Amino acid sequence: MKGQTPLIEVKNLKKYFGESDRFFKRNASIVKAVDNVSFSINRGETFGLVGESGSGKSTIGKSILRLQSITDGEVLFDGKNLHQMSKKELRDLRPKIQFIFQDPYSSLNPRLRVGDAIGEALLDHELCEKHVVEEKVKEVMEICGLSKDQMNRYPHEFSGGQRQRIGIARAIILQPDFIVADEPVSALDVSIQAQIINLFSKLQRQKNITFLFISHDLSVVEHLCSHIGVLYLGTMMELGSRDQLYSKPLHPYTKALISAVPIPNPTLKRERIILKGDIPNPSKPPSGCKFHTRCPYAIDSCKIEVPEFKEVEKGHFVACHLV
Amino acid sequence: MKGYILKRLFYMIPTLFGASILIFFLYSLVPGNFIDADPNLTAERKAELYELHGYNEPVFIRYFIWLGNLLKGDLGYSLQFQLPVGEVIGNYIWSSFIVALASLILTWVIAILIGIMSAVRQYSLFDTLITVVVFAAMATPSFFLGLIVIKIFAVDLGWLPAGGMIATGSNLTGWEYIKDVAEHMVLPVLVLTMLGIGGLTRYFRTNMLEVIKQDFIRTARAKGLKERVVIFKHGLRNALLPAITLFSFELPALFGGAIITEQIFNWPGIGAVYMQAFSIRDYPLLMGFTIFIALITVMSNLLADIFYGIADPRVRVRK
Amino acid sequence: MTTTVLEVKNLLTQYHTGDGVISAVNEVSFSIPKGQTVCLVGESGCGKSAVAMSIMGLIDPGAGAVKNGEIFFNRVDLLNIKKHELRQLRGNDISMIFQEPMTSLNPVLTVGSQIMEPIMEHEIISKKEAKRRALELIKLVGIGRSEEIFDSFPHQLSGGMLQRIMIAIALSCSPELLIADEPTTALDVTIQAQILDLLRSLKEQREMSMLLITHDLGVVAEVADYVIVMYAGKVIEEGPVVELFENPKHPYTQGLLKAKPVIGQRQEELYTIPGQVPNLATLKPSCFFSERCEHCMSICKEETPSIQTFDNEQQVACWLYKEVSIV
Amino acid sequence: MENSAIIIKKIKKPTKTSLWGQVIRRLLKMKMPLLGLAFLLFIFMFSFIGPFFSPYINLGVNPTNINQPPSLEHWLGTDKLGRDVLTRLMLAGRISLLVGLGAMIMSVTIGGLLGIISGFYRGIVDQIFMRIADVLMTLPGLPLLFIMAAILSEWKVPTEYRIYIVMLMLSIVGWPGLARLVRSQILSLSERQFMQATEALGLRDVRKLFKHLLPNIIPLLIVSGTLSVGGAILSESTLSFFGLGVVPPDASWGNMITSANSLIDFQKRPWLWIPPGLAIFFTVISINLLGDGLRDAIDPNMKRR
Repeated sequence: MKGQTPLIEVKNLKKYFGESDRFFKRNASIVKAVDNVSFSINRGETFGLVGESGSGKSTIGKSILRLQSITDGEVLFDGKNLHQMSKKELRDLRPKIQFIFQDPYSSLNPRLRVGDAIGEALLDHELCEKHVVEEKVKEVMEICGLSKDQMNRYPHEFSGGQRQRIGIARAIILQPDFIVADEPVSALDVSIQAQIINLFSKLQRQKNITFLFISHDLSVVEHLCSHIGVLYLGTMMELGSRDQLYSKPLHPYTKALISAVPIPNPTLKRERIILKGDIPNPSKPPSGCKFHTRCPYAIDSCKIEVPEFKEVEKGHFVACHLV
Repeated sequence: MKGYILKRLFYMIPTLFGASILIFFLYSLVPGNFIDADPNLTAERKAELYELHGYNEPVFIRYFIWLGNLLKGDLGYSLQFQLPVGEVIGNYIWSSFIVALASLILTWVIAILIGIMSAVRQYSLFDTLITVVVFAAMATPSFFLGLIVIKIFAVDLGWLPAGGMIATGSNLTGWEYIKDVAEHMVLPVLVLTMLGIGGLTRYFRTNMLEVIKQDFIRTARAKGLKERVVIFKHGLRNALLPAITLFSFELPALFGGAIITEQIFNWPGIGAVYMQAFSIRDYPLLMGFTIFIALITVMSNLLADIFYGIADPRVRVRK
Repeated sequence: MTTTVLEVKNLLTQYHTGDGVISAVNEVSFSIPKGQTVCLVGESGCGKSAVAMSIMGLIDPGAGAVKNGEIFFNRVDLLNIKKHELRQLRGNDISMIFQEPMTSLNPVLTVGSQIMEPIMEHEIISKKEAKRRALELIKLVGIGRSEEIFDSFPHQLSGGMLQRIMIAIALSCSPELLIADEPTTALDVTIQAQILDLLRSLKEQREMSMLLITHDLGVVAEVADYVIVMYAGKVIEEGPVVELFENPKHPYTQGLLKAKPVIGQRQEELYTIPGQVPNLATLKPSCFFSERCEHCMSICKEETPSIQTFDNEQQVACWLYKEVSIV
Repeated sequence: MENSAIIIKKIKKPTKTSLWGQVIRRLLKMKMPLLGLAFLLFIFMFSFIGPFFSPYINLGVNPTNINQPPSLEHWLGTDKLGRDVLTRLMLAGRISLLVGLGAMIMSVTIGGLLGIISGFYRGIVDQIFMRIADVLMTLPGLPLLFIMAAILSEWKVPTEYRIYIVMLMLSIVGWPGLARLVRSQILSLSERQFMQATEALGLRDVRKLFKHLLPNIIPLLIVSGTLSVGGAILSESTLSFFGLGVVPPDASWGNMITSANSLIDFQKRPWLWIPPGLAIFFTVISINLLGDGLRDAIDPNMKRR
């Protein structure tokens, strides 16, 4: 399965936000939300994008599906460049690439019955006749753990967890090849979160869908994702398979991230790395390696030179001078 | 902040330009004018005046002449007063100004007080009462309120003069004059205040309710501060912040004069002059006056943003 | 037995909502020993924040009120003292920090002035002296450039820094009890580690008791000495942190511990607690967790189990343990 | 049966909850808006059906009993042409209410349409409409109305078309405010995640507009529309009072009050001008109460204007 071309290839993706005023050429402060990120996802894999606020993970997610324009770089879906194709071509491709949103209370139209919300894309893309849609909606609701009797209800009659299931049903009813899930469980309580995580695992197994799973919760990512990329201030710090990253993390930031996650075991004694200082202001990122201002092992060259994103072992990349 | 103001200034130009076009062509649509309306002018005299005021030029040319003068600060020449419009406005504006200023201060003081109080004591009897008063004030036709007030206070009770600025025929000076004008001012100011109080009170009440729900009010209480301090130091400051922009929107009304109230109380302000000019088709005055108000409106919008920028630290102090 | 700083007895706090009156805090009792950190843990809607707000007397009168019970703070019942007496305790002897640091400070006042406020309110002190104390507090909570921070506005600081300022404000009058309502939930994980570390060191230095409210069992394990688990307004289990994590008794606590993915201990399939939290307005006398409980028995559906104490101070409210121990 | 939970709660037969059903239920629970609604129903019946019950339906001029004070035959007395004031008040109500509703419908359609188009398509379309709206909002409202009224009276528009022109004038001054409101609502809706979802689903613009944006704009249109009727009635009455709106022989509440301009009527015959004034007052206050109630019933967290 490895030799095949990857389903998703992201090459030197850049996304800059900035108030570059055309009339009053002031020194517009440019924010490099995504700064030259590259990775690829093979068919059937679940790729995890981990990072704290301001790391650019959501921006990458939206840019890949062209829900946002990009400043530079390429996004290839099954070899086709998403940002070059015409609006018509993109629209026809939409059912193949879907998105699951974070906030259960804002991702559903409050004035549209749940059944219609799930089934409307099928109608709009004329993927099947009108009378068949209802059947498909019921079927996909069952898969997502919703009772089909609730088709005619409105979103405000559902709990957070149920709304997230509706969002998932809306995405998978189109039989997509690729789904970007942007922090799909972070707004939920632990018991509901576990239900949705299991639902994701079931979809991975039964539907063979390729996922890009975006989250700030390292334990959820470890559970669901086969490959993980660690982002900091728009730059990829480390990338590798689950075992490579969790059992032998190389980048100081990855190590700090993993050690910062509180473990529900009071007797566990482990050496904790507690980073100093705050996440820098994205419009004025530090020079050289962006992490050097908080890195406990930072040396002079970290301040000057941007570390190269090199493959230290098969499939395990890291951007750090000390490794 | 500076860039933002420059941008706003940049957008002001087309708006003002658009307003001048609209005003000029609207007035030009109205057939007949001051000269025709004057019966005792002979035919050639009228032709002469036409020539003098350039009435027989095509509309576009007349517009550019008018615009040219406008840019030179000349608002046109009032036929009725035989004075430049600017001067006419200058003479009458101050009597409108004092009434508008008095009612502005009164309206704002009362609106802030009862608006804040009814928000702090939400769901109380006081709050429901204020809501009813607010709805009533917003539903009263201004001219009708004027008539009712005159009927009760001037006619039936006879406490106050029914209209005008000074007792007819009196030429008092100094302190006497001021007392007389003040006496004449009471009813118009009362009417203007009653009209203005509704919307503003409701605005402050809604604002205050919004602010009271904020987290930092709860933090202030958690610090053990007196309720008075929590509401007035923390709450009020944030509730009044957006009101600054609202205050600058009052400027046009301050200078524009309350056309209706001045008419009802035949108060010799710029509003009454406007109505008079209207009935005798003194277009230069009408046009000059309307563009004058448009200019003030646009300026006040800009002032609103500048004041807001200064008042709100989140805008004044960059991250 | 160490003295207890706070003793809560049968606290009942009710809110009136769209579909009727709900008992957000339903006959809750617990106590906080001096110098200890007690963690109140539970999912959203279980009433843990309502407990904190009831203690501080900050329940919004328009939405609900404390209906019953007693809250003894150093042998004084907070529910029966006059309003201004309670107000003098707030921010002075009992202080509180909240979940959203970004919105918990007044945006139009400087950070420094907001730190000085409680000091000036509760102590007779000059402005100059209060400012010196404020600058000291800023250093105490681990922020450099204290002079610059003193004069800056909240929107100029990051979430982590703002939470440190909130802690500085809470500690300004050296309270005996600090209540922290989900203090790190809105923060990034590396910043959360800093804040938890700060709270732990401050607690040791100042012999201060703390009531920490959270939904994250990881945070509980890291900070707590004693744990209280709440569900649908009731305390269903409590005990010392080590015993509770090693040998959780109530099915809900067990479920929570198994449902949370833990780094380094990956399972193929997560255990899930089926269903969702019941609607508090339509609760009948029963064990509120019965609908979602694997070991549900008939009695669970009829009667609400009372708290039962075991020898090692662990307590649980569950019919499974009724006939076993006769304590 | 693997572990993903099926909802335990057994649902009775799948009832078709309707959003509007809930709105009405909430509205019926509110005292003040109901009071407003009740008065509005009364004033509509009074104006549109009342005249058929009055013996003076044909409003015949009756020189014999002019300026009679209120009496048993003429509950509100007669005016200087001997016409029954009560009947005239009813007929005037028709015109005032019609103008108010007409102006509202026009400004809601124009304002709503332009607001949606410029909010959804943005670009130059948005710039043009919003510049026009800016210009109209810069000009002082009343003078603008007066100018348009003056043009109207100069063109000798036949009186029966006059009220429709007044409606048009009021909507020309009214639509910019509404267009701005609708545009900002569309802009904020487009930021919401469910609109980004329509983008991700690749739905066509038509479906985005009519299935997603419009249903979420309707509440704003209803509330602003209701409140603008009150504003329109007030403006019409002001115009008519100055003889620039509805002119005799047509009667509107506004031009009935002009009788107060003569000193004797003003002092001695209040029954001529006070009732129409009160009619305007109570109608507009009811409209505002209903509009406010509608806002809370439809969308409790809608921003208060």
